[in-house]
Amino acid sequence: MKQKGFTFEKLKFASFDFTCCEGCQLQLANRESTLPDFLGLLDIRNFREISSERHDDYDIAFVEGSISRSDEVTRLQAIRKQAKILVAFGTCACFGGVNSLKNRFAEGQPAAEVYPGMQVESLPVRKISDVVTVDFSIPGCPVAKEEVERIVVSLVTGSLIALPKYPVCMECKARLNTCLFDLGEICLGPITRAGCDAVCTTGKTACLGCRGPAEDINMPAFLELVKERGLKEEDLREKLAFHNAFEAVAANET
Amino acid sequence: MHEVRFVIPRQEINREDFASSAPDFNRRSEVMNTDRGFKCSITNIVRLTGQEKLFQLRIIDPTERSLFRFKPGQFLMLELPGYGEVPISISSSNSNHEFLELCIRKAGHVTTALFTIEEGAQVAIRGPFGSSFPMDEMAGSNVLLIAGGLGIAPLRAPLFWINEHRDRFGDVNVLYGAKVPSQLLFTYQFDEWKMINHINLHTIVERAEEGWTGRTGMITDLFEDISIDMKKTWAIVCGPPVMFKVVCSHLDRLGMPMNRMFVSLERRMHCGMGKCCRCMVGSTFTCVDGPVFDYWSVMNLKEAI
Amino acid sequence: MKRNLEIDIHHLARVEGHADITISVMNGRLIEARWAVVETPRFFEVMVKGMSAERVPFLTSRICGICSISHALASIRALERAMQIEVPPVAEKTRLLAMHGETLQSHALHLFFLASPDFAGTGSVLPLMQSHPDLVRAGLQLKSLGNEISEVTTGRCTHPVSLVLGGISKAPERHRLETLLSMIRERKRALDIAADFFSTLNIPDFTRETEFISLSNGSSYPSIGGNLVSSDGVKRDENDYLQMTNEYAKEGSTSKFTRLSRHSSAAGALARLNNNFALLHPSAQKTAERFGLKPVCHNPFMNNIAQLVECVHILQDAEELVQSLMEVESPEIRTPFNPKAGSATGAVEAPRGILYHHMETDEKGKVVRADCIIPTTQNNANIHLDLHALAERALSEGKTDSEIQKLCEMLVRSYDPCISCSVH
Amino acid sequence: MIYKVISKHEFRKFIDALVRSNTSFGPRRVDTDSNAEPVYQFQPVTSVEDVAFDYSVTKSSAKHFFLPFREELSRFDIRDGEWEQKINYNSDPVVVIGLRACDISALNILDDVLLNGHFPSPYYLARRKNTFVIGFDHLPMADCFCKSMNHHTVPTGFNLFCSDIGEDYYLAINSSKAFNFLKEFETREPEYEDNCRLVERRKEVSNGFKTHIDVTGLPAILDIEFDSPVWEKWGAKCLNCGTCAMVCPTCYCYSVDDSFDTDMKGASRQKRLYSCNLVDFAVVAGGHNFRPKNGDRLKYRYYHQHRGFAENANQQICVGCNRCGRACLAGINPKDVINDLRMEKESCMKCVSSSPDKR
Ligand SMILES: Cc1cc2nc3c(=O)[nH]c(=O)nc-3n(C[C@H](O)[C@H](O)[C@H](O)COP(=O)(O)OP(=O)(O)OC[C@H]3O[C@@H](n4cnc5c(N)ncnc54)[C@H](O)[C@@H]3O)c2cc1C
Ligand code: SF4
Ligand code: SF4
Ligand code: SF4
Repeated sequence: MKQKGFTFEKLKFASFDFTCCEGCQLQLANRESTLPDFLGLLDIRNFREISSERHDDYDIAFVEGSISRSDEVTRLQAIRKQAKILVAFGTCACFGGVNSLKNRFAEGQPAAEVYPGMQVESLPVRKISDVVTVDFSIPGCPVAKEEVERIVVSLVTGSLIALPKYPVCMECKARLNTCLFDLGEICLGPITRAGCDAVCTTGKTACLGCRGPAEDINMPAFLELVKERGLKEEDLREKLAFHNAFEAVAANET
Repeated sequence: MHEVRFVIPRQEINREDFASSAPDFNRRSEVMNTDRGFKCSITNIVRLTGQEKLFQLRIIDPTERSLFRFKPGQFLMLELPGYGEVPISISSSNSNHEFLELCIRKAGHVTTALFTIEEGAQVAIRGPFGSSFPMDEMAGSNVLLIAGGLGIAPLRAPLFWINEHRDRFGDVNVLYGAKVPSQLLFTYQFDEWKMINHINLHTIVERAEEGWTGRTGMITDLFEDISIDMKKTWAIVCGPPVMFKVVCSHLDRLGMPMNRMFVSLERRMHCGMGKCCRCMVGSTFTCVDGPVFDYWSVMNLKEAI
Repeated sequence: MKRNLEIDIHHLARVEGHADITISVMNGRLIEARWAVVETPRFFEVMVKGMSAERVPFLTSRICGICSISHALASIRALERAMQIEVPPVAEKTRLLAMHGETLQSHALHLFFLASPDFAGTGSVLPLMQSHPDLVRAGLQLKSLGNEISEVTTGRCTHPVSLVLGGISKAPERHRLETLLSMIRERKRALDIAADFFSTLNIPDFTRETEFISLSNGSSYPSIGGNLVSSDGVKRDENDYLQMTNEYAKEGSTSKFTRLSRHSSAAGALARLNNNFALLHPSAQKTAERFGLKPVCHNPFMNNIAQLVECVHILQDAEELVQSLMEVESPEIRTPFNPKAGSATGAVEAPRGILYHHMETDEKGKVVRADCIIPTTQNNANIHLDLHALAERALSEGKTDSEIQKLCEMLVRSYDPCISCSVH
Repeated sequence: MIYKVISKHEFRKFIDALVRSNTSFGPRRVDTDSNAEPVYQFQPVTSVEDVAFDYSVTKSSAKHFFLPFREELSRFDIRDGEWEQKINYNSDPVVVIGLRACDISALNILDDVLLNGHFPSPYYLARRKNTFVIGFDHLPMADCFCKSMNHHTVPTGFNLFCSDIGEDYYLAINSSKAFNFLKEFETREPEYEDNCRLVERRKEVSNGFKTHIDVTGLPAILDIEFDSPVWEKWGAKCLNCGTCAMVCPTCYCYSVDDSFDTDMKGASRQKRLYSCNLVDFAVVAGGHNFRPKNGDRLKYRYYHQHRGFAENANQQICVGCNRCGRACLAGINPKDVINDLRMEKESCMKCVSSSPDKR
């Protein structure tokens, strides 16, 4: 991909998954209309989901899922050693995701309940950056393929990548949705980072904050407005905890 | 029940639509072209420091090249297709109709990409935009040019102008400060300015490095070195906001009238045409009303400094 | 010459999730042939505890990135039955269409991207893009149609946003239904291309008799809810899922096992087809006949073809569903409900087979107990036994080591196992 | 301007013919909110049945027909590093039905800003020229304050404006296209009685306003109150979500980003409507934020709306539709903010700072 004055190289790409549903990796194969072009940007060195060929000379690793077993820690550390750029891919990787809901229970209790009498290892769920350094995060449950495409293109072209800093409401308004607060629901749109094109609120369900907090959010004002409207605090707590993405913010508030 | 007689015909827009407000866009009366860039080829790239490079551009189309004129102090929007557009001051002489020079610091998205391109790459420019330094009004007086860091970039155009019309000016003092000596730009031109153009150049750095024999301190320290008649002198000050605020109030104390001090403001910009509103300072557009303002106006702009 | 052979496949490629295959032969005797699920468990059944019912489908859909719609709908069905919520007909239809979208997407992904490289002798689909561009295009077209159906009906193709308790939160938009209709009609061509390609392939001729379990409602090809039936003649009510599965766990595998009348049983496209052949659309039956696929077929490799046949059926049925959804005027889409205590099972036919969610709520509508039994769990024991039989036969036929390895991989892939699902 | 009277029945036939023959948008009921009030938006309409003639106000303005939320400014076709810039200024005709007087005033203001400045915007012009605007008068909602901004009536800027005079509409026809289309339908010259009914209707509208804001001298007050504590007070509530600017009929600030196509054979420069309330509105390379605080950014929006910028002769550009106030989740609205500011101005700073609502 040599151009006058520019040199672009395919990304030596690898994709790995840990504790997750693999939905984010699946997105890599979605948006079929541009899929061949998208794959054309990648030199796939290791991607178990779609290829049985495996090489360990990748530069960039997309890591999906959260960490909940000791063998995963070892695998992740090996990936970090090899990869020049390690991307936390998806909400599980960025924040722990829904898997973190398990952490509400005493360590060992879930395993004892589901596999009575068996030895099943399961550590408290951690996000990738709790274990190794992350160079870039692509949040979303699942990730938005359009955004992923843009980010991959910018990795190839060497332009710096950035996620939107503003909240989901911007995109929600652009889609002319009726605000869910007007319908009497709590929506995390005002505090959640945009970039998903407000897909949930457009489907008329509340944003659950899978993309994590937007930049510099006004949490006190948000909590205040939920209270003022007489909406259920319990509902709010359940939503904030859903993807574990507001953990850091909540810790600051209290 | 689709009926042809009720179909609204499509209307194209044309030049006449804008006849009532013939825009002054680099003498191109065709407003339709304000979004179209002049295609340029990068003819030379000089690395100045670790952070700055000087790009030499040549407008490819000869007609466009001959049409392009600018005034010292104006800027243009530099487009790198696929990456984005950034406002950059023109850093070369406005009598040079062959090439343009842009001194660019690697700062973010687009500028980082600019640092990876090689000679021969094609970019585009829109503009020139914005206000300029009142070179004609300054003629006949002394001039004080004060630059901090990258502020020397927009100062180069007026300096070229002064050098090319040297007999019209009295004393010309250039005060130039940087953090460390290795960040001083255009050092290779210093001798030329001093010897040939009889410019009094004073440099200062905040922190000395090995081999530096010059002064260290703040830029305002340099005022101790010079004696100027504040009543007969015009000043142009470019640099980070903190710097020009300090310098201008210093000049004010020394008795220079505020409307003879000029500064170039920097704000985020996306269009260059007073439409995106990103560069607003109070209720003034940096891109059309500025970037060059006299200090009196800046004092009156809310949130300027 | 007595043969020795060790096949050890760590993290089998082109399947969803992590599994290993081990084949070991000593002195010409098969010592071990097994597959092991090594996926990390996530404990969804525990996570949902204490969660309000309306939020549950959003959580359970995250069990799996491929069959998220099935999981959402299984939970929704369980909870709606537990709290006796009636669902408006438009919502029922939309959900059914959503299931079709998911199955089409999943089948297309499996057939064209995961399985077909085996038949073409490549490591992935990427070389096929050059060698079989038409086939890959057809696959992409079918997969994108599946995704589009899911998007129109549920707002997004992975992790649905508008499937909610009581119905759907947003009706499919009319203009999108219109495009969908023309897409469906136009993409039937892609199915012909696929059928032509698959008819040239050598499907391994291997049979091992087993019991096939699926849903059945007697009037239409199964999708959401119905009776539980088996090819051995068992028939039970949806709520009696425990008797149908007899789930048990074994050390060393985070995926559990099920059994009914025999040591193992099978679920999935082939099971559905075996139990409901007469309810397939005639054109789908024709496709099946073209491949000599008749009930009851005991060749696990034919699951690939059964998926293809289902795609034909789905396109026909989806076309009718879209048309009928377009005729609806200002529809009632969601029934409001009051939380109450109750318990029930929701069974749906996920792309890989029958999926059970059992939910118990308290009077505030919070989940107090949940149980999920996943298709791959139900196939788990069957895959083991098949692997053993297949390896044994391949050995006796004198196949080379790499041939055996490939056959075993292909067998596991034919089940289209969904491992992150099975270890939920 | 030509005036006609048309029966409501005949008018529906006219609208039906128009919307069936053109891409059209009109107010439609999209939801019922939790107070059982209907929610309206401008949505595609394909027959007169789709149009909610009795609508109150749309949640979002009609701005996006002229300034889309996202719009491609140019395309670059790239081959071997050579590129060609392509710009498409043209746009397809659309009919937009149901704009209010204040909505049309907003368009007139945008005309002023985007067409009469130094650099007229061809993108906007193309859309403006190709949009057939049909306006309707209406009785104000309790929180409308367009009368205070003097935008409750509008003299120009539409193709057709309809005033509801009972059985009939009193039409103000402002374009030859509208005039020609209407020839096909039964209309009549306004009679004395129609004029009376129109005057009555206007009175009714004008007297219907319950919200009044004193905006006299507001530009000067805004200048003086640049450092007022009012900004901090309201800024503390602001969520930085940009909702106000998105629904506003006159907010037009934007952002531009370039991106390569996935096939790397092209690139696109796109504009996206932005909001001055967003955190990075005034962030420059290196991370410096010229407006780091919520209050700074909120103030800036009021500055733009109520002080005005040089390009439109420092006129206020708010038309008083109160869409921002209605949409703001934090309950920030022009009336309260401006009244607060006036208080601040018209009473002693010290006492106000310690007054009860200062917390
Ligand atoms: C009138 C004027 C003259 C300038 N002259 C020069 C010069 O001669 N040399 C030089 O190196 N720099 C100059 N700058 C600053 C230069 O424009 C920024 O460094 C540049 O825009 C950074 O862009 P980026 O894409 O690399 O950074 P990012 O931080 O990635 O910025 C993204 C976008 O934000 C906008 N933006 C960000 N920072 C600025 C900024 N400081 N000013 C305006 N827009 C910004 C641009 O549209 C940019 O594309 C000038 C700025 C102005 C306003
Ligand atoms: S629905 Fe949610 S995202 Fe949309 S405007 Fe309301 S709060 Fe914001
Ligand atoms: S709307 Fe919220 S929950 Fe939905 S994808 Fe966007 S950020 Fe995630
Ligand atoms: S009231 Fe608000 S939304 Fe309406 S014009 Fe004024 S600022 Fe814009």
